[in-house]
Amino acid sequence: MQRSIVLTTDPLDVPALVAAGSRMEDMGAVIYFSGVVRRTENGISISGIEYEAFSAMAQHQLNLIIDEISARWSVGSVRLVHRLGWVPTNETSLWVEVIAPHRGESFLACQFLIDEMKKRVPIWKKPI
Amino acid sequence: MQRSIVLTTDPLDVPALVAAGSRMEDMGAVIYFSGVVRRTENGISISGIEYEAFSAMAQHQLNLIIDEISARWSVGSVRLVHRLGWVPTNETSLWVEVIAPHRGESFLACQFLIDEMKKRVPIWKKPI
Amino acid sequence: MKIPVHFYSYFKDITGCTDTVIELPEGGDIAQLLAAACLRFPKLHSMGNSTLIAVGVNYQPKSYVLKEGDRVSLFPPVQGG
Amino acid sequence: MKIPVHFYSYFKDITGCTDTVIELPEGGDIAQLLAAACLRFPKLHSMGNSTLIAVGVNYQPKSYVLKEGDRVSLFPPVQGG
Repeated sequence: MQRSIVLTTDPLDVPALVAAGSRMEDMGAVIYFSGVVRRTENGISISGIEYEAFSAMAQHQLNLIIDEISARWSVGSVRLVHRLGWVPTNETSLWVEVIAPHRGESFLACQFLIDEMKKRVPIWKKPI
Repeated sequence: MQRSIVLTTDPLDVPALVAAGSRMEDMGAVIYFSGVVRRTENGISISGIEYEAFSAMAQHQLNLIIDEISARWSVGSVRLVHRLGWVPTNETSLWVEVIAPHRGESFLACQFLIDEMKKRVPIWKKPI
Repeated sequence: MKIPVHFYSYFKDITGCTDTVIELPEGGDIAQLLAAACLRFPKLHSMGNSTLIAVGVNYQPKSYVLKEGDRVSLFPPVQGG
Repeated sequence: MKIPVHFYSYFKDITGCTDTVIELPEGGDIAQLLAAACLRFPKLHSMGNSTLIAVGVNYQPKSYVLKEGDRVSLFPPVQGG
């Protein structure tokens, strides 16, 4: 299985990420998910979110989650990019690509990746 | 809610579809799903799929499904493009964009759209 | 009344045509139209309940009462995506 | 042995620092390290069980026995995405 994990303070160029997408033989389902910073956080108006990470551990924990994905589902590729530092509202903080032979697996794996990330990958956000 | 339904015999240019994506205020979750023609269908090697549609009814039924989505979930935009006619293996036959305030809604709405499409939208495939 | 009937997917192979016209008495319903179609195209009978039925762009049950100007479509289970 | 301890997110505000060093007897475990850290930074105590604990890049339970060279990280619940 292909995998890629990037933690970066650069803005995410989603069309470029899609255009550079994994080209894979005999994979029937491709999901891209983008998480975007909203104008409100817990009902309070914000101008953006400051993301902090313990990067080495975040990389390691994301790799463990992807190991679990590859043990549970037939998946051809997982790519994840998380932006760190200051992310203004309406900009993308998280981008995920999951490629699998079938749609069901691709949705399950994509949601598992994001759910588990939110539980155990050491990234924190501070709305400002 | 924004919506767009396109049935076309042209190849789908996914990066261009993403780049032309709906820009929406205060939407936290964007999903793109691509369905790609696989090399095998029910265990038999194929060179592609011929898609046929009853187009007027397909458009209408897709609109009914999107009406149901907008009644059930808070969703900002649904775009769907289905390619018809001959689609060779490893090319995209279906592309969907769902934009919602939150991730949970975006995944539910996207899966509902595709599940219901496969039940009631008059499009048929003939693997060749 | 004369009801145009259109076929899609392999129903075109089963019937050997893309469309036909079926004559029904006023007040005839889809069940009667299906019976007449099965007489004309015997292979259609074997499709049984897997036949999907639309009038215009909406699905309709067999009890739907047809009227002049209705356009009926008959087709097998759909499978887009 | 001297164990370096790093803080992340608002644990840096609570402790007023990004890292410290805590001295423990050989065979000391994370529970002992936490007790010593709470003595030095009393506000840390109020975080209770919401404190997450890693040694290196892996989560570890309070019973984990520390050894020379371990690097401990203490932080609040994560919330990426």
